[in-house]
Amino acid sequence: MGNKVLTICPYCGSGCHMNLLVEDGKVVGAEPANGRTNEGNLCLKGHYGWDFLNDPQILTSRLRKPMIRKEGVLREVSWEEAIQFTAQKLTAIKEKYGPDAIMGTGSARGPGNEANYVMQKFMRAVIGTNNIDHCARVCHGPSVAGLTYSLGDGAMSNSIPEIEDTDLLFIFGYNAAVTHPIVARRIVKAKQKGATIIVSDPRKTESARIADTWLPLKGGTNMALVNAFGHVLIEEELYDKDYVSNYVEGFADYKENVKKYTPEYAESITGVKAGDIRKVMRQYATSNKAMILYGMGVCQFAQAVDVVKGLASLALLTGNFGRPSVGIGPVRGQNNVQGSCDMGALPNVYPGYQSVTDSKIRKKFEKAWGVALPDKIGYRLTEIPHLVLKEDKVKAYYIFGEDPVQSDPNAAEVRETLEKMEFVIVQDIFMNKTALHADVILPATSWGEHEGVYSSADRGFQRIRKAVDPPGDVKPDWQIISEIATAMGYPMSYRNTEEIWDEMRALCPSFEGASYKKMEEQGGVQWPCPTEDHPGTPYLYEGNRFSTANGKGRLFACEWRAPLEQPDEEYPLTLSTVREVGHYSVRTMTGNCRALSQLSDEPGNIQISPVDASSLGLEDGQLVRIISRRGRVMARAQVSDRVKKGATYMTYHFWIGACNELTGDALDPVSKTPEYKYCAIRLEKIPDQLRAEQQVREQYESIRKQMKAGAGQA
Amino acid sequence: MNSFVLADPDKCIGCHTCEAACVVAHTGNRLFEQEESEIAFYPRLSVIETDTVTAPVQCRHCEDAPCANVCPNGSIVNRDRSIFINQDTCIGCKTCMLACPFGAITMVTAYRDGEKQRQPGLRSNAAGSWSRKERIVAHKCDLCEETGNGPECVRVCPTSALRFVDPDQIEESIARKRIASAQLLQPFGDLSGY
Amino acid sequence: MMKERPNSFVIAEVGKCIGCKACELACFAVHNRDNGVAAAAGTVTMPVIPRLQVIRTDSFTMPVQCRHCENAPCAGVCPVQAIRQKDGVITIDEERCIGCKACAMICPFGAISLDKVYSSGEEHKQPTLRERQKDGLERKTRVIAYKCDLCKDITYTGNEASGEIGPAGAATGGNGRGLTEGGGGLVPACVSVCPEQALKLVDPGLGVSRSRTAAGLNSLRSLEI
Amino acid sequence: MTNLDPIIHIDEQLCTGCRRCAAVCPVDAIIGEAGAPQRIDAHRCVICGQCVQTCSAYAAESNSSLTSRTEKLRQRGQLSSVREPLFAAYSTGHASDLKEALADPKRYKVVQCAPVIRVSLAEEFGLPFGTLTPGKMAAALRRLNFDRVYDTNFGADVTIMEEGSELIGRVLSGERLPMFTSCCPAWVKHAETAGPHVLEHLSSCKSPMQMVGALVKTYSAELEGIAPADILSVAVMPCTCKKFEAGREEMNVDGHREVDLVITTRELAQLIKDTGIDFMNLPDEPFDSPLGDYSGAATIFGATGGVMEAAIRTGYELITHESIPSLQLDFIRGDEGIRTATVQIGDLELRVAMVAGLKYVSSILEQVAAGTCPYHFIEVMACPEGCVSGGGQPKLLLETQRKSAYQARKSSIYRHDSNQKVRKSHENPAIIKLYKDFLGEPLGHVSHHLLHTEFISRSAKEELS
Repeated sequence: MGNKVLTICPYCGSGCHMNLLVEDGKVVGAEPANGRTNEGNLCLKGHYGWDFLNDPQILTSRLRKPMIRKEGVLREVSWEEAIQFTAQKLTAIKEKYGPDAIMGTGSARGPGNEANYVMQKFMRAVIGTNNIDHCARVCHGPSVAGLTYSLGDGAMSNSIPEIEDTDLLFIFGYNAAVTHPIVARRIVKAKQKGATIIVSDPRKTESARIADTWLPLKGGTNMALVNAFGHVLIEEELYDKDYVSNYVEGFADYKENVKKYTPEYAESITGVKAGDIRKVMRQYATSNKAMILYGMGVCQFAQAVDVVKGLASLALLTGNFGRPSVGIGPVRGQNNVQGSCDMGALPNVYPGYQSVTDSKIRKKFEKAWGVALPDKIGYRLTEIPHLVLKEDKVKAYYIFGEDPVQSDPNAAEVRETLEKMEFVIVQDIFMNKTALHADVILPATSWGEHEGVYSSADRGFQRIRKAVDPPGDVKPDWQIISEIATAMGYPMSYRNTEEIWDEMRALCPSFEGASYKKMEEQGGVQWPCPTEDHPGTPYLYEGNRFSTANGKGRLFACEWRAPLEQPDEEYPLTLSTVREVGHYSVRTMTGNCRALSQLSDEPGNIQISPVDASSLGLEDGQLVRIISRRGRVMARAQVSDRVKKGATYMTYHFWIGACNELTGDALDPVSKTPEYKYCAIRLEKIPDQLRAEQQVREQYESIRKQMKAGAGQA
Repeated sequence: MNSFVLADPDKCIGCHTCEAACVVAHTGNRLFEQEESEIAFYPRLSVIETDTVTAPVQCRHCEDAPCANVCPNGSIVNRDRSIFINQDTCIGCKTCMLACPFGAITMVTAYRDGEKQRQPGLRSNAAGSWSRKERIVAHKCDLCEETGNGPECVRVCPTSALRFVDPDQIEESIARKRIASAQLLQPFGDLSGY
Repeated sequence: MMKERPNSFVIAEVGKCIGCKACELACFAVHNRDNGVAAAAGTVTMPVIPRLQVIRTDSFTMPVQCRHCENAPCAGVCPVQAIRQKDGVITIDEERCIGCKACAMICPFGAISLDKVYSSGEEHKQPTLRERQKDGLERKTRVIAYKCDLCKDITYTGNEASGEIGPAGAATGGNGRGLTEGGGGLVPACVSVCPEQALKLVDPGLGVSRSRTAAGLNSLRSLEI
Repeated sequence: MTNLDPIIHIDEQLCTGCRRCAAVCPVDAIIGEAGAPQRIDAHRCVICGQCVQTCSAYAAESNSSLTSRTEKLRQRGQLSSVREPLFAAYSTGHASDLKEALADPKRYKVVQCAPVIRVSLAEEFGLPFGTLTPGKMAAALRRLNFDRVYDTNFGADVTIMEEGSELIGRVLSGERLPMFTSCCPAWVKHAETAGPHVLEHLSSCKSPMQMVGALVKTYSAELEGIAPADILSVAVMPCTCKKFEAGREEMNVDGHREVDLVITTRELAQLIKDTGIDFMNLPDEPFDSPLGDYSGAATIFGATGGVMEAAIRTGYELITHESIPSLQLDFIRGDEGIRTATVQIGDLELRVAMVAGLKYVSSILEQVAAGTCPYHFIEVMACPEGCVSGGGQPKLLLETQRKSAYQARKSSIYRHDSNQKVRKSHENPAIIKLYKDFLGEPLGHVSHHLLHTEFISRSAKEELS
């Protein structure tokens, strides 16, 4: 008979509790459980997204054996050989070029916090570099940088359940209906409970549709709008003067910087009506409880950190901190991107956001780990192509649970980078595009096959549990990394994830009280949780004490900068990359779920306005060619009333309609996050649709073959 | 009167969970055991986005069903408080699909016991060579009658945007409103002066 | 990944049809190029055999034609498998048809009719079957089932080109298609000639009655029970 | 031929009442309820035959309740060998009469063909639109037993000489301007019916067909030494109204009908088929002289603006005594309902207008009545693109091909013009000879007697009295 295993959904930062239904050692279904954030609800990914565990090989295939590239071909080897080979190669490269020639990633997805802790420890203690980063760099990197500057903590100041009880919800560049349906549920509930909803987004998202005011700004003009908001708060004296004088610093500079951004001036840049700018700020400032939620529409621009700081400034000016249902929420996209940040899979901080340049902290870690640690901030993920291709500084890449060829901008450049490297390690559960360039493939256990902890977007540590045994000859991520470390002369001998977790807790003051036991009892623990008897913290900055050095919130404004690549005659449309509700990340998981792939499959869509569609003679559902300065792909035209003329949108999950063949590599100067939300493209109508459909089928078939062969299952 | 499922566009977030749930409810766990190419994935409701509305659209089980009235061979009937398409006798003429004012009917390949049904007579060259053509039949919401659990779409919707409307509820609601309006009229008393 | 698309078909909007029979004539014209039927009526040497029939009742008039049923009953009863689905069209193979009338009887729309076969504009006689006529036994003309084929195999556009011909010149046939340019792409002749745009080619593959669905949706907002 | 027959008919058995004919009728002469059989108001009807061209209500072979096909053909004056479908709207045929007359060995049978027959006849045999077959047509007519194959084009050249001179006279004197062309009989009938006040503005010239008819029974009769009474004068026309024109009381010369029989393009094709002539494989043969010799200017009479262009080619040179700079007057060509142009001829700024389609003429009639009409010379053709689109032309099975058919016929006409050695009427040697030997000078005494006419007011009131 079957049993139920309580765990956390692996598909977004909402952190939904769910039961996996197991029969005869196989997952056969899922049902919602009563979690703090989801209250017995799941979206379609939660309901039907477990299917990949049974390896249906729809898009790609499960990795089942370690492999080493021999004479150009990946060949199955024993674990012993794979570990020894990897250790020797890394040792050799470290000796020849120095530890900074090696780059490693964390994984914001299935592995969990413990594996990320072990990974960053491996890079720092065993390799001897801070070159560890992960996909937060390409999503909420600017939030971590910006909010740490403004408030001290780079996470949601509030909690998901608080959303429904706010009086005013200000949603900026965040499409919850697609990225976090279970958060969208709270937004719908807030609306039902009478909250005012304001949405700033170039596209009419679901939130915009139900909003009281929708501000359809032009893509790439966020900073001008946010500055104008600040301008209105000050000009109309809507800001909380007492709050600002007691808890906030930098007002004089801020006032000076936003002076120029009158609503009328902002209207000329953003296209948002000056009257609306004034109206929404009056509403925002006069609401008792006002909450800001934002997403990739803020972060995936070359001017992103500035905007994050600007948004935080609005909440600071109006005193919206230190209470429930206020504050600012960067809702983290991937299920454990909060966790991999928490665990220090970042080049500048140890676990618990402790700076690598702070010698006191470094000493603590050196003592705990028994080695000297580097004091220099490591490379960021998005700098790697440049460092490899232009500066020739990085030689080896340990890619753990990521697929940069699919997920990072300018895929052609990423492929070139990987080809040039001396040694590429891919540790994953599925064969993927990046693994085609690997020298070693280390197959790992999946969500559902191992224990651990995920961090939800609102800082909630929650336990994931093993439901079934993994197929083939695979190992948990932390175990693989430990074995390589041991082989390189740094013994790691954890017996289970709880041992790792407890080692981590002891080193991180704000996580110290979040034991497995407490998670078990409470269902989860929201950090900060400094002591064993502390229940965790639903919202940050109680008493308006910020986590900055002097405890004050810091205001910030600066000049708006236009996106780097502007449309022109040759490439007249702009492209922004977005997500699709039924798919997740690079689609290795959801693309291998029968129901999800049936709902939406290759080659993916490009959303386009009816005006642009008719001027190109495109019909809804037709295949179309999309071309940028960097590449060309084919996708299906999706004509939508909700898209403005001149703008297009593609979801980044698809392998044939791979939008990152098109996107540019312009980066935010601080966070180094790429400008996914803005590049110039053109569309070409394909006259012979039947042939194009045939090409799509053939391409899909060849991807499947390639992935199957790569996974050693040809 | 017939029952039906109705969506509240103010709550719908367009997540398509109902579509997947519809298929799973009608195919059972066989869906998760099949080869991808064999899967009959035909949701009986479809999430539509317009400029102002997002909501799944499904059969309203009309009392004077236009689909049934144009069916040339009586394959659509009112049965147990719902409009039912007899897929065994449907000839696939597509007229009901055109007649439905909601766009709630689609044409899909007919399956029996997980196998595509093939026609005894009609051959088609769609697959590149002449072969027995699949049966293609009209398809729409059946209120999950066979499962006995009520509509699955209503059960899974994470924002409770879908509702199962029982005609008795409409009657009750109308009765309630009548009583309420009667009560409102009471204070007027004598209207002869107007 | 990709489902089989239902067949396209032509259907009339009853309120628009004025009963002019231009559709019947166009249908006949484009299907009988081999019988010498060119652009001018004067080139016709045979009765008009249309594949759709304009019906007139007291209250309305409209053409009736094949719906290209997915599970075509006509094909099911054909004893010689002359009715097949070819490239998304239910087609009658005129060579195979033996004129048994079963398809015409089972079609619920009355979209199939039996008529004589012509070749090069003259009645096509059977090799051996004879029938008694007033001048005695004569070879019987072939009779087969006709119905709409969505103009799929038509490859002659009629008298498009102009030019002079030599003293013993022969016609230079055009090489376009029977499907003519309509509002958005190629459509059958009946659709393109209808002066009232009463006929439509319904393509259930792309966005089935999407606008309708959307229209139905908009009424949802005001529905509160 | 008499004018008792209204020529255009609608067969009540066949008419479905779709009223597409009413939509193309330029004079609102078709009366009836939608869905019920229509009838024609013969008084208003200008016999242009556009309804015949557009009608798609055909007699279904399967309908046993109809009068038999044989009987219908007989009623319609059509040959019993005609195999094409019968439509509700039709024009009375004269092919049967002609077939009978051609068999009469005693008569001297002369035929003339309008300019556009040669660019459309081939369509009746399945050839592409606009295929040019003057040689085959002449050959076919000879095999039909005609003794002389003449050409209406010759009459067109004469018309230019007469009408051009008339125009110059009127422009110089400033009398009765604007002057309208009078070669289109449907326009003439319309003017007589709807605008008697413009009749004095019409050129007094007979149409080219009637001019050739008059010359056949006089000039040609003299040359051939045949008594006019023994001559059968036949015209092949793209036009159903020419049957009416030929039957007009005044169209006689010394008691002899100028044109005894008119058949349409379609009827000629039917006659050729009836006789078993293999049209496609006929050799090219010339027309007979002298009434078969023509200039390029004459050929373009078949397209709207053609008469104007031909008149300007000649008028320019008659007035300025200089050679016209270009023979291709593109500013005259086109297919809009009303086109206007100003032509500089020496010191004269000639303002002209071209009307294609009778429904466009009413605004001009109003201007004339108000005395505000700014033009000197106005060409009016009742049919949408001139004679190429005439009611007796090959009938198209597909409405969608109409535009390209007209276009092809027109470009074929213009091509035929540009291939002619002589492209101006006054340079046609046969014309020069005609005036030298027979007519004397344009508008002279003989011309007046043979080539000019008067018009009759047919306004409703007078009709009643």
